[in-house]
Amino acid sequence: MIILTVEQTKQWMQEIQKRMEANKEQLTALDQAIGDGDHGINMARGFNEVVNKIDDTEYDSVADVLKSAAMTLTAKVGGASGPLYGTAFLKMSMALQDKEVNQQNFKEAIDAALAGIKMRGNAEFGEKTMYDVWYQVAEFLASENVEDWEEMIEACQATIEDTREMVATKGRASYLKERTLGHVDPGSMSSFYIFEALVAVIEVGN
Amino acid sequence: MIILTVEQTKQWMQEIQKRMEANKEQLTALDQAIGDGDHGINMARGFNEVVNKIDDTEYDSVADVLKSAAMTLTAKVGGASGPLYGTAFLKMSMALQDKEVNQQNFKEAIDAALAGIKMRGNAEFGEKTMYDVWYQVAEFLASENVEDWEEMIEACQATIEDTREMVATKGRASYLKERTLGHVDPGSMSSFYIFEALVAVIEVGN
Amino acid sequence: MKKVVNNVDQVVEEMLDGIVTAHSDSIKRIDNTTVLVRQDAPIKGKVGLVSGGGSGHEPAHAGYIGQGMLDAAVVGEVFTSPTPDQVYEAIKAVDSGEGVLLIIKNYTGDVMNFEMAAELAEVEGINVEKVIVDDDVAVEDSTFTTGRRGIAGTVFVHKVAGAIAESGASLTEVRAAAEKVIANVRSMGVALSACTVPAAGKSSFALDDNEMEIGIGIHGESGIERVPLQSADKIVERLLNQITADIDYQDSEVAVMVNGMGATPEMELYIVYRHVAKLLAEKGITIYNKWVGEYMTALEMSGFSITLLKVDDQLKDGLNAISQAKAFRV
Amino acid sequence: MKKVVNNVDQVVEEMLDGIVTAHSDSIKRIDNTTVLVRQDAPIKGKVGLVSGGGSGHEPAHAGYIGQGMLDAAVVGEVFTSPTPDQVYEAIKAVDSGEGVLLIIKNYTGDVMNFEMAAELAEVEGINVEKVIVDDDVAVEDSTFTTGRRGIAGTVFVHKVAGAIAESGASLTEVRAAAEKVIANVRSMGVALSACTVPAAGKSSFALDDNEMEIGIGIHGESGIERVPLQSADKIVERLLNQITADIDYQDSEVAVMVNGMGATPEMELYIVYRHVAKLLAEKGITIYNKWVGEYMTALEMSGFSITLLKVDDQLKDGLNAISQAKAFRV
Ligand SMILES: Nc1ncnc2c1ncn2[C@@H]1O[C@H](COP(=O)(O)OP(=O)(O)O)[C@@H](O)[C@H]1O
Ligand SMILES: Nc1ncnc2c1ncn2[C@@H]1O[C@H](COP(=O)(O)OP(=O)(O)O)[C@@H](O)[C@H]1O
Ligand SMILES: [Mg+2]
Ligand SMILES: [Mg+2]
Ligand SMILES: [Mg+2]
Ligand SMILES: [Mg+2]
Repeated sequence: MIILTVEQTKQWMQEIQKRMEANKEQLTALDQAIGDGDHGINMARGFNEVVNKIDDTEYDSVADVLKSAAMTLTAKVGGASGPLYGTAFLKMSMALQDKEVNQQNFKEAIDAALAGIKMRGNAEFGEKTMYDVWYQVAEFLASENVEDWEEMIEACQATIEDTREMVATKGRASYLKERTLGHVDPGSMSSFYIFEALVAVIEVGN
Repeated sequence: MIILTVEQTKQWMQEIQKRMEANKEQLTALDQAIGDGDHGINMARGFNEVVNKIDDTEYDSVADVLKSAAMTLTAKVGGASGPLYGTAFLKMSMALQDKEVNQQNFKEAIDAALAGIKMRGNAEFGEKTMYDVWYQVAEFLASENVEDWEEMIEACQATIEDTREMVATKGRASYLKERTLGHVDPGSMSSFYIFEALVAVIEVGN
Repeated sequence: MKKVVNNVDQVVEEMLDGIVTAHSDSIKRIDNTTVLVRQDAPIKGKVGLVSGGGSGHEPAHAGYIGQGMLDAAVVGEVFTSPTPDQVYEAIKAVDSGEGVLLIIKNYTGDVMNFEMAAELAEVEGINVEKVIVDDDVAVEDSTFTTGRRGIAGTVFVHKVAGAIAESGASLTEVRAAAEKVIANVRSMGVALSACTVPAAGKSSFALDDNEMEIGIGIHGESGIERVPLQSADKIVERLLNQITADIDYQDSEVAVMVNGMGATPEMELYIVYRHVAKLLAEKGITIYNKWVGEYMTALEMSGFSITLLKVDDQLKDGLNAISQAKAFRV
Repeated sequence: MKKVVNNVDQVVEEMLDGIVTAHSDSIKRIDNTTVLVRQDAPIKGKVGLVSGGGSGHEPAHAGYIGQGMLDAAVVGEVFTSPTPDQVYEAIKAVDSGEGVLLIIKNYTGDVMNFEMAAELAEVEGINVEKVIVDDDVAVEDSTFTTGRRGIAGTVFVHKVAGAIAESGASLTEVRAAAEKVIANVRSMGVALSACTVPAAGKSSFALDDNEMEIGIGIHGESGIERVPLQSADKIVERLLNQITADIDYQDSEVAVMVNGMGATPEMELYIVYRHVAKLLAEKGITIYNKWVGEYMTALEMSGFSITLLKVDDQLKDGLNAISQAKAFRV
């Protein structure tokens, strides 16, 4: 079964954009606590550009939409999150090349994105980065509950809370060491919005 | 009758110093309102130096003490008030050269100081400067009430209050024009302390 | 008040110590004074140039000492004119027999203290002339009042007079060049926040988040008017209109200075310069040369000033001449 | 937040516009990019030098463009590394065929974006090398973490690599010189107050009147430790001890930089320098040369950093070589 069409992929981007814009201040505040206070600004700018780009463009495949998003994020976000999200969406696009998006293919695309984030950022699970949330999503897609996407959202939410208890060892937050305790990782939070947006548009269960 | 001895002149300087030190913050606050916020600092620094200087020195005459004070103020205060007070005390010293300090000679000394301030600063009565207070003192010494020095203090106090209602037209405060209304002139206030200190040590009435 | 200091009463002393330690190759301090002079002063055959004022305006004035600019800077307490004896020491140290020009900013205190020093020097037979810079158009020019303040435009006076002096001109010629700059330079500033004199411990005034002071001087004082905060472009328009209303810049060439007051990021100074350039072009005024940075500050005040100097060939040459002053390398 | 701006989303664009308007004689902007390059780039026979990062660090990095220093500065959003395509444009614009060196400060974002650009350039057959500056001793150096940050010491890398490149050296030689600076330069900073990213509208952290952040970076972040405010001398001691504990400076000569973070008056920087000089003398370390001023800022943050570069003959020559960069004239 196709779970994501070209149209839904475009909607996914729009749903992400809405969430980034709505939560811009929250993400920036999280980044002010343990980073440099630009994450919300970066995400809103990036996904606004993505939506501008894809709104005006005709696409033949989901892979093409994702590639367009990847290029735009890479070129418009900057910072740490720009290359990381750019790479994640690019790897998804590459994995879905010439394929329809069914459950299995989507799982492989997320695995590819996860590997891409790791390749670029060199982070492991539990280092208090966005990697944690993508890892959680990949885990979920490999599990048996894969029909109940609400459960994935809950797992992501739990992961975000887990980052609160972690000491950052990658990215800008790592300079603060123990002082990062008690703060949610901003990149994990923005990744959460990406998957929350996904669940809002994806065809599941049936 | 001698109204001011060498010893009393030294005490006068000490009494001034005490008042400037005690009211340093008040004078600075007044200068912050309509100037650049250094008047209390300037006055305290200047009279501390005067006291240091005269404590260590033997003087033959009141004129010599005043000259010492004048030189020290000129060399240690700076700003507008340094040259003005330096000139005032220097002119007093010159007027008292080879004279004992009786009522008449003291009056002439104050007249000379007043003329000196005017010569340096070019101010008229009513321009919201220290000139106003010195003018008031000269007026008092020319009057009939000259036995009752408390009255002089009251007249000075009234003048200080009058400066509150004036628009400054000389010195740094003049840049603020109407915004100087409602604020006492800092230099008038410090001049008041100079004369309050004088009354505390001078031999009057009898 | 948060400052990187040891003792609020020693800030000037320790700053001078730091400057002299850092720049002993080019600057020396006259013993027991607050006077900094060129290492090679007095320079034979050259008119000596002395400027100065209270401290807190750094890089003014010590930053302008060097070949092609000042011979000496007299440093007072924070925002307090230096005393006559100090200025006198500076005059003596830089006089090579050709005479000395005092560059004074028009503040009652500066004028009185420098004039008293000039009197002392004349008694000693030193030929002293003075010029009084009053470039601030925020303040009304009137013979009944103190007149205009001297602010950032003073730096152009240092530069041009310094160049002319370096060329071997006479005291009269140097003075005339300085007067020409003064006649053709106008400035105006704005503050977004005040600053704190170390020994005072608290700032002179407080501005709300949506307020600014228009027409400020360089001593942390309030300006002539407190108005709602506006966009960079609107502020620039306001300042520039008042400046260009004052003398006729039409069809002329100008040197521009956008001067930060201490805490304004360079980013914002360039946003200001951008609009200055645009408005001048609209007014038919040509920018001959420009300086964007911190040249005449008020401690950590946030805000800026704009200065326009109308230039002719002599002033252009003066601006272009070599300067080794560390805050104004040309 | 009080800033001299028009639109918080346009600050970088308008700043670039201002810089290019002001310095069109020496700097040009590549159309539709945020890349500033030397007016005469690419320079035949010379290795190209590209640096950059987020904006908000002015005069870094555009102020270091010029003969003897950088060929290009790539400008990101405030405190946000520029994107790969922008860095790639810079590489293309400055490559004369001799190859290009990227000078990168060690931040995850900077490293990733510059590396992606290098990959793009390599595909096009441009010879690209990179060095990563990590001078900040406040941060632990470990292969398991992100490692040390690059802060003000980067300016010395620009200077020396720039001088070597100007001399006609090969990419390998220029890179080796840059690596030598990196191996010998250490820095550490302190903040007395935070700064505000324009688009964020409020500052990243708040410090009480009696607090400071030790070990800050240059992006307005908190430091490694919040401690009670101390005297200038004590702060200097703390920073200098941590720096000199890191590599052996004993009996060596150093270049010193006392760098203001944006809002600290020059007066205070000289008070700092004074004590730096005293402590170094006590430690038997000789000051070869020094820079006191604003070189690598964090908008209007108040505070400073100290940098020590241990110099040998090659590095001395590199520091002494002519530079026309407007923020680092030698
Ligand atoms: N090495 C890394 N691997 C994975 N994610 C990372 C890494 N470094 C940083 N991140 C993520 O990036 C987020 C910060 O993004 P952003 O604020 O946009 O960039 P910057 O740190 O350059 O300002 C962090 O919250 C974290 O989730
Ligand atoms: N032209 C003048 N004539 C007389 N008094 C003056 C004149 N200008 C200033 N003053 C006095 O000096 C005082 C300010 O002194 P101070 O703050 O020490 O100097 P500055 O204004 O240089 O900072 C004013 O309050 C005023 O009384
Ligand atoms: Mg960030
Ligand atoms: Mg005052
Ligand atoms: Mg003063
Ligand atoms: Mg960032």
